Amino acid sequence: MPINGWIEVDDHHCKGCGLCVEACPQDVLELNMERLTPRGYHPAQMIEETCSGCGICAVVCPDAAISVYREKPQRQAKRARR
Amino acid sequence: MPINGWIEVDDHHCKGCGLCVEACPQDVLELNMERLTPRGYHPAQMIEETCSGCGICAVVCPDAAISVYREKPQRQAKRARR
Amino acid sequence: MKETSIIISGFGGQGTLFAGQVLAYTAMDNGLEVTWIPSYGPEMRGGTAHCTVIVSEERIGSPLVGSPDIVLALNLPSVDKYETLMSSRGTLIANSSLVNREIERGDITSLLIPANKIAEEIGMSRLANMIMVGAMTKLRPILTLEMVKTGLEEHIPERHRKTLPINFEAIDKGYAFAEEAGAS
Amino acid sequence: MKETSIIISGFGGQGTLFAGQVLAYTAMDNGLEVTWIPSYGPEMRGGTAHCTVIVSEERIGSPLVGSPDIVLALNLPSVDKYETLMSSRGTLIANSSLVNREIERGDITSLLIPANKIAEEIGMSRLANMIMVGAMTKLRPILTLEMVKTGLEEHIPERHRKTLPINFEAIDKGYAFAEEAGAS
Amino acid sequence: MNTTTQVVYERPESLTGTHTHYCPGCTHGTAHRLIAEVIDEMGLRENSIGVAPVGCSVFAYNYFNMDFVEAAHGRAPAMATGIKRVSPENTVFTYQGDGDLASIGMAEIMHASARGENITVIFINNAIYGMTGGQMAPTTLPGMKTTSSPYGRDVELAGFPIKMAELLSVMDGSGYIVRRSLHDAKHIRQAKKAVRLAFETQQRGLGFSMVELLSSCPTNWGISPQEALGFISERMIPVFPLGDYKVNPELKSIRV
Amino acid sequence: MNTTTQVVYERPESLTGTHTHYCPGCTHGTAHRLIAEVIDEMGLRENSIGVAPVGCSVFAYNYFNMDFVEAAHGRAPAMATGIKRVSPENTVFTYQGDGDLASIGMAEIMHASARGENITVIFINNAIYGMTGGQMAPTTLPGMKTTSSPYGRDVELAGFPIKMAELLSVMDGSGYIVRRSLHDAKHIRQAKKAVRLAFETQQRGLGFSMVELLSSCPTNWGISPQEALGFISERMIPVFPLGDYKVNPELKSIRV
Amino acid sequence: MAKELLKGNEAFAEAAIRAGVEGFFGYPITPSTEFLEHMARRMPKLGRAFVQAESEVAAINMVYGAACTGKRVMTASSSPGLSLMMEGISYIAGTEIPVVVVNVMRGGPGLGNIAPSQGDYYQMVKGGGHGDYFPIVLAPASVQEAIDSIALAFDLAEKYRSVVHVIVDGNMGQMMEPAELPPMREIPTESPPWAVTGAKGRNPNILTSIYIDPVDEEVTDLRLLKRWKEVEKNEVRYEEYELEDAKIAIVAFGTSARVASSAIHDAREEGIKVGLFRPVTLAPYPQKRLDEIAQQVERILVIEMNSGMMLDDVQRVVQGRVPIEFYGRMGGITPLPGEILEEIRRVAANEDEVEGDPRNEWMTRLEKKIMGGGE
Amino acid sequence: MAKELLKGNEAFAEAAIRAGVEGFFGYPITPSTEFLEHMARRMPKLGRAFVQAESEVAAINMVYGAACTGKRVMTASSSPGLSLMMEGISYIAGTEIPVVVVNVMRGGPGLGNIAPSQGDYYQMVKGGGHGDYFPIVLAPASVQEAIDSIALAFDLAEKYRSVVHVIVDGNMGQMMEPAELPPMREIPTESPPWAVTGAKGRNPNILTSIYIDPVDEEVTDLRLLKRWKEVEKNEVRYEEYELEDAKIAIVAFGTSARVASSAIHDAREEGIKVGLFRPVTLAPYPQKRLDEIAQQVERILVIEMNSGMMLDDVQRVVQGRVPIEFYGRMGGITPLPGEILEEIRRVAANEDEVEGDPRNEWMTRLEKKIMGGGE
Ligand SMILES: Cc1ncc(C[n+]2csc(CCOP(=O)(O)OP(=O)(O)O)c2C)c(N)n1
Ligand SMILES: Cc1ncc(C[n+]2csc(CCOP(=O)(O)OP(=O)(O)O)c2C)c(N)n1
Ligand code: SF4
Ligand code: SF4
Ligand code: SF4
Ligand code: SF4
Ligand code: SF4
Ligand code: SF4
Ligand SMILES: [Mg+2]
Ligand SMILES: [Mg+2]
Repeated sequence: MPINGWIEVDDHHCKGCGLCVEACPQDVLELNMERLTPRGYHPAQMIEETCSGCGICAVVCPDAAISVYREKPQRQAKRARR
Repeated sequence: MPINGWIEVDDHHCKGCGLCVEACPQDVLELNMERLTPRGYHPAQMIEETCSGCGICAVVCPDAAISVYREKPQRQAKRARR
Repeated sequence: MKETSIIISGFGGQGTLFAGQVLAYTAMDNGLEVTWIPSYGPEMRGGTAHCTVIVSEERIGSPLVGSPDIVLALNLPSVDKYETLMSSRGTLIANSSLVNREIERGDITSLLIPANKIAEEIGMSRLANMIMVGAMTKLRPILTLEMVKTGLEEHIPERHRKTLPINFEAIDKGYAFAEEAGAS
Repeated sequence: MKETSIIISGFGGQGTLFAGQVLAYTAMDNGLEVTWIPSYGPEMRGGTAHCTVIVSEERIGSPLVGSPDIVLALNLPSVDKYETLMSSRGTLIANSSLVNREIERGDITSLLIPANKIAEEIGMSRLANMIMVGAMTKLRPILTLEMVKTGLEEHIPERHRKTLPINFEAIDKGYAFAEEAGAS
Repeated sequence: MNTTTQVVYERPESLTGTHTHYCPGCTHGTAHRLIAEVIDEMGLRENSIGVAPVGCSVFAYNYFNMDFVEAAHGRAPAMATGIKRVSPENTVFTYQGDGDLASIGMAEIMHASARGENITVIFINNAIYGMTGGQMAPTTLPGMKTTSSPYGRDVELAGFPIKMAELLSVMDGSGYIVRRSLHDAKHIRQAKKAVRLAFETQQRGLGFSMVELLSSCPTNWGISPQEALGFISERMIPVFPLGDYKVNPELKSIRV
Repeated sequence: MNTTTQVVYERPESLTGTHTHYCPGCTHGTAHRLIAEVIDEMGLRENSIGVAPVGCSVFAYNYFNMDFVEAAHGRAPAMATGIKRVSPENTVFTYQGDGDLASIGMAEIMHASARGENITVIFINNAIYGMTGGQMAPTTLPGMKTTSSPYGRDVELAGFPIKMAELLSVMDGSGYIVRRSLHDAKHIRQAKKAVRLAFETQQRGLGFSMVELLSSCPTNWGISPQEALGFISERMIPVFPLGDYKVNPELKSIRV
Repeated sequence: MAKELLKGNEAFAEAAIRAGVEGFFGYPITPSTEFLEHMARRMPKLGRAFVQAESEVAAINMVYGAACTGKRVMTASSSPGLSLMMEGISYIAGTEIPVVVVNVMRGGPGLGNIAPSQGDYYQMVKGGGHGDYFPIVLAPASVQEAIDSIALAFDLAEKYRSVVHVIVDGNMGQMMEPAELPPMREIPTESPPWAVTGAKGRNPNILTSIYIDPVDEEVTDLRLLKRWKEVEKNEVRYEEYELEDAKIAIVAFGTSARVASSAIHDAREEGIKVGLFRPVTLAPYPQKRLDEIAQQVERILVIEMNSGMMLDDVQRVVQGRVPIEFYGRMGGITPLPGEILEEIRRVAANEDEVEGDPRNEWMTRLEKKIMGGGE
Repeated sequence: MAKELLKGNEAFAEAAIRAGVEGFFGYPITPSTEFLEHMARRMPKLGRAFVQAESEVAAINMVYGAACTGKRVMTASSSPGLSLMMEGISYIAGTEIPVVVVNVMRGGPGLGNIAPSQGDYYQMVKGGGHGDYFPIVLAPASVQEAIDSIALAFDLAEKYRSVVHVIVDGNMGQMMEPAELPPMREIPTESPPWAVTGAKGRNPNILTSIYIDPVDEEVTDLRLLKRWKEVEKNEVRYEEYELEDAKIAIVAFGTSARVASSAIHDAREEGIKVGLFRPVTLAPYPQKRLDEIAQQVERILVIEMNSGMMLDDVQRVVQGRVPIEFYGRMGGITPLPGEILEEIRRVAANEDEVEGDPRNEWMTRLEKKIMGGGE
C-alpha cells in the first residue's frame, strides 16, 4: 500500500499518554521509549507507513499534539478549509 | 330542621378575612360589621341555625379561629379523637 | 420657628405616610428645610404606621425626634404612645372616631376631632388624614392652609388628581372644625 | 549539631516526600526535635515536589529554610535551584542518573550518585530516594545508617513491609557508594 | 334520641395560642394548621424540630408549639441536615417560601434532596416575595406585575417560573415529592394528606420529602383574600400542575 | 495521478501554543480542543469571552486564544450572566467541572438556565474533584472510592449522583441540553457536534445551552489514561446516559 | 435642576443611573429594596441591564462579570446580603476591576432586624473578605451627599480599579429630603484597555485573581497596597462643624453625625464648646486631620450606631493624646439628639481620666438606661 | 500517650474527634482538605456525623443547625471558604450557640493561591460578617499547640456560647511535627438547657437571631458585649520568648512568630537584645501585657504574613509610647529567618524616629527586594 497519510507529533504538547496509540485503527503508532520530550514524556511516533490519514489519533489526542496530513488526487486539490 | 351543628369563632385569632363565609355550603356565616375584635377586625359569626357541622369553615380558616361541634346520636357517643 | 417636628401616626392604610409627604412637599416648596422618614418595612407587618416630618429654617441634623412638637394621632395606640412623649407646649390632634378617651396631659394643646366621621360625611372615608392635616394648619400654622393646598395640588399623584376638590374639602373641614372647637 | 536543615527534591513520584518522612520519624525516635513540611497542593500540578526536614536538639522555630544544609536532589531542576541557595559547607547529593552536569560550587560538599541506575540494579527503580538517603547517612551522619534503618522499619506502611529488605539494600548501596566515592 | 356533642374541629395542640402576624386570609396560616394537625395526629410534637425560613413565615416558631430554629435566608435545608445528622431520632422539617427555597436556597434544597436527607420540607409557593413587599419570585407567573417586575414578568429578561416539584422529582434521593394547593376545602384536605405522607416518609427513613403548596398573598397580589384563592386555581395551577411527582412505592400502601 | 497535501487535522487557532498543566491523558484537553475547533469553525474567536472555573481547568484562560475571565468557585454562570447582559453582542461561555457546576454552583447554574440566559455552558463531568486531589463530587458513582468517601460512596450517607442534564432539561429557559462522552473518537465527534449546536443556540438567541461531557481523571481515579476511557464507557455511561435531554425545535434543522 | 423631595434609596439608584450605570444586579432586602425596585422600573426602559439575581452571592458575581467588560456596574444590598458578597468582593479586589457596592445597613448580627444601624463598620472598612485588599468606603450623611457619592464612587472605582463601598444606614435609605439630582452623564463608548470585549485585533485580555506563584501574588498585593497609598494621599474626605474653638470633638459618621450635629447645636446654646468631626471617607480614614484635632481639643467623644467599631480607628490615630469617650446605640436604634446632648453635658462636666476601654462606662450607663424602663 | 509525628491538618481533625466532636460539615479546599479527609475516614466509623456539604455556605449552615442541638460540631476551611461562611457565622453569633471554625489560611485576595498566609486577620479577628459580634480567635504556632487549641476552642465556645475561630496558615496545616494527641473525651449525654432536642416535658426552645424590635436587639447586643468583656477578662493568652531584657520586641503570631523565634535566637548570638511577644488569642487581644512591654522596650517590630493587619491593633494598644516598625510578606510567602534577622539588625542599628505609617519604608524595601531579583 502506498503512503496516503502521515502525522506529525508536537513535542511541546505531547504528554505520552498513549491514547493515540490505542486509538489508531492502522496500529501504526507507538510511544518512543528511547526519547524524552523537553517536558520529560515519551512522545508518540509513527512506526509504520500505513497511516490512512483518518485523523482518529488527532481526534482522541487531549493535547492537540497531532497534525494529520493526507495525499489527495489533484482534482480535489483545493486545500481543505481548516 | 333541628340544630345539628354549630361553630365558635375565637376573637383572638379571627382576622375577618371572610374565607369561611364564602366557603360555608349552608351559607350560615357572615362577618359581624357591628363589632371589632380587640385586634380591630370584624369577626365571623353564625347567622342561621342550619349549620351542618361539616367543618368546611374550619378547614379553610387560615387562622384556626373556628371550632366546630356537632350533635351526635348517643350510640356513637364516643368523643371523637382529636 | 426654628425647627418643628411632626409625627403622623395611625393604622396602616390610614394614609399617615402620604399626609406627611404632603407636609414635606409643602415645606420644601416654601423654601424650608425638611426631612420625612417613615416607619418602614413590610417585615414589620401589623402595628402602626407613622412618619416623622421635621421642618426647619436651618439644616436639619437628626431626622428623628424623641419628643415631637406636633402629633396627628389617627388611632388609639398612637395617642397612647405619643401623649407621654410629646414636648410640653406641643400640639396633639387625635382622631376621636377611633380614640375613645380624653387627653390627659395639661401642658400640651390638644384637639379631639372625629376625623373618620367628618370624612364619611363628605363622602370619602379615606380622607381622615387630610381632615387631621387641615386641623393642624389651624392650630400650628407653620404651614398655612393655603400653602398645604398648593402643596397638595402640586404633588398629588396624577391618577388621584380628580380627587383634589374633595381633598381640599377635607382640609377645609378639618380647619373649620379646629377653628370652631378652639383647642383644649 | 544544633539545627540541620535538609531538602529532598525531585519530580513528583520520585518519593521525595516519603524519604523526608523517614528522616523525620528517625529523628523523632531518637529524641530530636524535627519538622517536616512539603511543597503541597495538587493545585500546583506539574513541577517539582520537595520537602524540608529540620532536625534539631532545640525547639524549632521556622520549619522553612532559605539556605539548606543538606540537599538531596533527585533531578536536574532541583540541582539548578538549590546549588545556589545552599549554605556554604552544606552537602549536596545529586542523582547523576538524571543530572547531566557537574556541581560548580566549591564551598560545599557534593556527591553525584547514579541513584536510578543503582536502584534498577537492585531491581526496584522506585528506590532512588532511598539510595540518596543512604548516601546522606554516610556524608552527614546526623542520623546514622542504623538509625535510619530502624526508623524505616518502625514506620514503613504495613502494605509495604515486604519491601523492607530491598529498602535496606538501597540504603546500604547508597551508603556504600558514598563511602567509595568520597566526596568532592 | 339522646345526642352528645362531638368535636368536629378544634385548634391543634401543636399550634400555640399566639395570634399570627399574617395578613387576613393569607394561606400561610392554613399551611401552619395542616402541619400542626398532622404532627398532632402522628404524636410527634415532643419530638419535632422545625426550621423557620426568612420570609413572611420567619416567626413560625412563635406559632408552632415545639422546638424551632430560625435559618438564614434559603439555608433551612442545610440547617435541617445538620440537625438531623446529629439527632436522627428527631423529626425535622423546614417551612420555606418560594424566594427562600427556589431562589437563594436553590443549592441547599437540591442537595438535601440529592443526599436523600430524611427531612420534610413544606414549600409555600405564593409566586411572590411576601415579606419584603412584593418582589418577583422565581415562581412569579409570566406577565405578572410585582415591584421588581413592574411591567409584568418578561420571560425574556427575567426568565421562566421554576417548577420545584418537577425538579426535585429528578433526584434519586427524593422519596416523596408532590404539589398541592390551598385554595379550597377539598384541596386543603388533599394537601393535608400530602403533608401526612411527607412526615410518614421521614418516619420510615425513605429519604427526602417535599410538599409544594400553592398559597395566596392577597396583600402583595393586591386583591381580596377570596379573589386570591381564585387566582391560585385559575392562574397558578395551570403553570404549576398539581400532582404526585415522585412517590416511593413503599408509601403507596399507607392510608391516611 | 498527481497528488497534493491535504491537512486532515491541525491545532485550532483558538488554542494558544501553551502546554497545558493537565495530567497525561486527561480529557479536559479534549474538551478544550473541541471548543476551540467549534469557535474556529464559527469564526467567533475575536468575539468570544470565556469564563474559567475553579477546578483543574482554572488556567483554561492560558490555553484558549481569546478573552477570558476567571470566576469564583461555582459562580461562572453568574459571571457569564453579568457579561452577557451588558455585552449581548459577545459570545459568552463557561467551562466548569462537576464540583464547580453541580456542587457549590448549583444555584447559579439552575437560575442561569431558568432565566434562559443566552450563554453556553460546557460541563466536564469527571465524577471527582480533580484539582483538590480527588474528593467526592456530586457525580461520583455509588460505591466509588475517593479521598472523602474512603469506603466507597455510601448513598445512604453521601447521597446519589446528580444528573445535571436531566435537571436542566426541566427548565423552560433551556434551549439545548445534552450529554455526550469523550471516551473514544466516535463519541468525541458526537461531542463536538453538540458543542457546535450549543454555540449555535446562543448565536440564535434560543436560550441557555449546556453540553455535559463525561470526562476522565486518570490521576485521581488511579488508573491509566486508557483504562480511564474504559471507566467512562463501562461505569459512567450507565449512570449518566448519553442523549439529547432538551433541544429547541429550531435547532433540529441545523446540519453540523 | 431644581431640588426635589427624594426618597433615599430611590435617589441613590437614580443617581447611579445618571452616573451612567449600565448594569444593576441585586437581590431584595430591607431596608435597601427600593434601590432595586427603582432599577427595575428604570433600567429596562433605558435599554440597560437589570437582573434580580437568585441571591446576593449570584448578584455580586454578576457584577464581577459585567465589570470585567469595562462597563459601569453595581449592586446594592443590606447587611446580611453584604456578608454573602464577601467572597465575590475579595475576587473583584484581587482582579483589580472597578465596582460600586451600596450597603444600606440594618441591625445585626444574624437576621437581626431592619432598623438602621452602623454595625457593619468592621466588615466594610476592614475588609470582611479574605486576603489583603483595600476597599474605598464613603459614608455620606444626607440624601444629597449620598447622591453625589454615587457618581464619586464610580469615578474613584475607575481611577483606582478598586471596589468602592457607599455605606449608609436604614434612615438614609428610607428618608426623604430635598435634593438635586445631577444631569445624565454620557456613557463612554470606549472600553478601558484591560476589559474583556472579544479579542478583536489585539491580544486576549485575561482577568483573574489567581496568582499560583506566591511571588506573583506578592507583587500583586504590593501593587494593591501602593495604589492604596495613592488613595490615602488623594482621596481623604471629611467634614467639620463648629470645631474652630471646640474643646470637645465628637467623631461620628453618617446618621450618627447628623444627629450629633443637632445635639451640638443645642449644646452650643448652652455654651458648651463642642464640634463635630465627620469622616466622609471611612477608608481612607482621615487620620492626619483627626490627629491635628486631637491636639486641639481636650476630649473626644465617639458616637456610633454600633458597639464601638470606628472607635478602634480613633484610638489608633489619637495615640493617647487626649481622652476618648464613647457613646453608642446598637441593634437598630438611632440615638436621639437629646441623648447625645446629655452625653455632651456629661463629658463637658466630667474632668476625670477615662480608664481602660472607653466602652466600659458607657456599657454600664446604657444597661441602666435600657434595662430600667426601655426606649 | 507518646509523641507521634503528625501532619497538621490530620492532627487537628483527630484532636477534634478526641475532644468529642459529633458532627463535621465541610467542603474541600486546599490547604485544609486533609482535615476533611481525616474526618471522612474517622467519623463514620465512630458513628458520628460527617457530611461533605455542597459548599461552604451550606457547610456553615449545617454546623449552625447541628450546633442548635447542643452537640459539639465544627467545620474547617481556608480563606475563600471562610468568606462564604460570613453570613452563617454572624447568624451563629447572633443566636449565641457554640461553634468551632478552623481556618487554614492561604494567599489572597480572590482565588489567590494555596500558599500559607495570614491575610485573613481582619476577616477573622474583626468579624468579617455583618453586625456587632465578637468571635474568640486562637492562633496556635505549633502542631501540638493547635491540637490543644481545638479542645480549648470547644470549651470556650461552650462556656461563652460563642463562635471560636482557630486560625493557622498553610504551613501549620501541611507540616509534620512530633506531637501528642489527648485521650478520647467522653461525649456528654446531657444537652444544654437551651438546645433544641424536641420539646418533651418542657416548653419549646427557640433558637433565633432575629429581634425585630430594636430594643430587643440592643439588649442582645449588649449581652454579647458584656459576655465579651468576660472573655477579655478571663481568656487572654500569649507567649513570651527572650523578652526579659529585650530592647526590641517582635510582635508576631502563628508561623510568623515561629520564624521570628529562629531569627531571635540568631540575633541573640550576635548580642542583640530582642525578644518575642506572641499573642495566642488574637481576640481577645493581649493588650494589657503588650502595653507593659511597650513601656519596657525601645522599639517594636511587628511581623506578619500580610500587609500589616495586626499592626493596627499593636498601634492602637501601644499608643505611641515606642516606635513601631513593620515587616510583612504577602501573597503566600513565608518569611525566612534570615530576612527577619536582617530586619532585627536594621532595627537594632537604626535609631531614627519612625515617621507616619510604619509600612511606608517597608514597602519601599520590599519592592526593591522582590522586583530586583525575586525570591
Ligand atoms: C441574605 C438575605 N437576603 C435577602 C433578605 C431579605 N428577604 C427577607 S424575606 C425575603 C423573601 C421572602 O420571600 P419568600 O421566601 O417567597 O417568602 P414569603 O414572604 O413570600 O412567604 C427576602 C428577599 C434576607 N433577609 N437575607
Ligand atoms: C470557595 C471555594 N471552595 C473550595 C475551593 C477549592 N476547590 C478548588 S477546585 C475544587 C473542586 C474542583 O472539582 P471540579 O469542579 O469537579 O473540577 P475538576 O478539577 O474535577 O476539573 C475545589 C473544591 C475553592 N477554590 N473555593
Ligand atoms: S491518521 Fe489514522 S491511521 Fe494515521 S496514525 Fe492517525 S489514527 Fe493512525
Ligand atoms: S494522544 Fe497526544 S499526548 Fe497522548 S501520546 Fe498521543 S500525541 Fe501524545
Ligand atoms: S360547619 Fe359547615 S355548615 Fe357549619 S358553619 Fe362551618 S362550613 Fe358552615
Ligand atoms: S376564615 Fe377564620 S379568620 Fe377568616 S373570617 Fe373566618 S374565622 Fe375569621
Ligand atoms: S404579605 Fe402575603 S404572604 Fe406575607 S403574610 Fe401577607 S398575605 Fe401572607
Ligand atoms: S487531576 Fe484529573 S481532571 Fe485534573 S488534570 Fe489531572 S487527570 Fe485531569
Ligand atoms: Mg413567597
Ligand atoms: Mg470534576
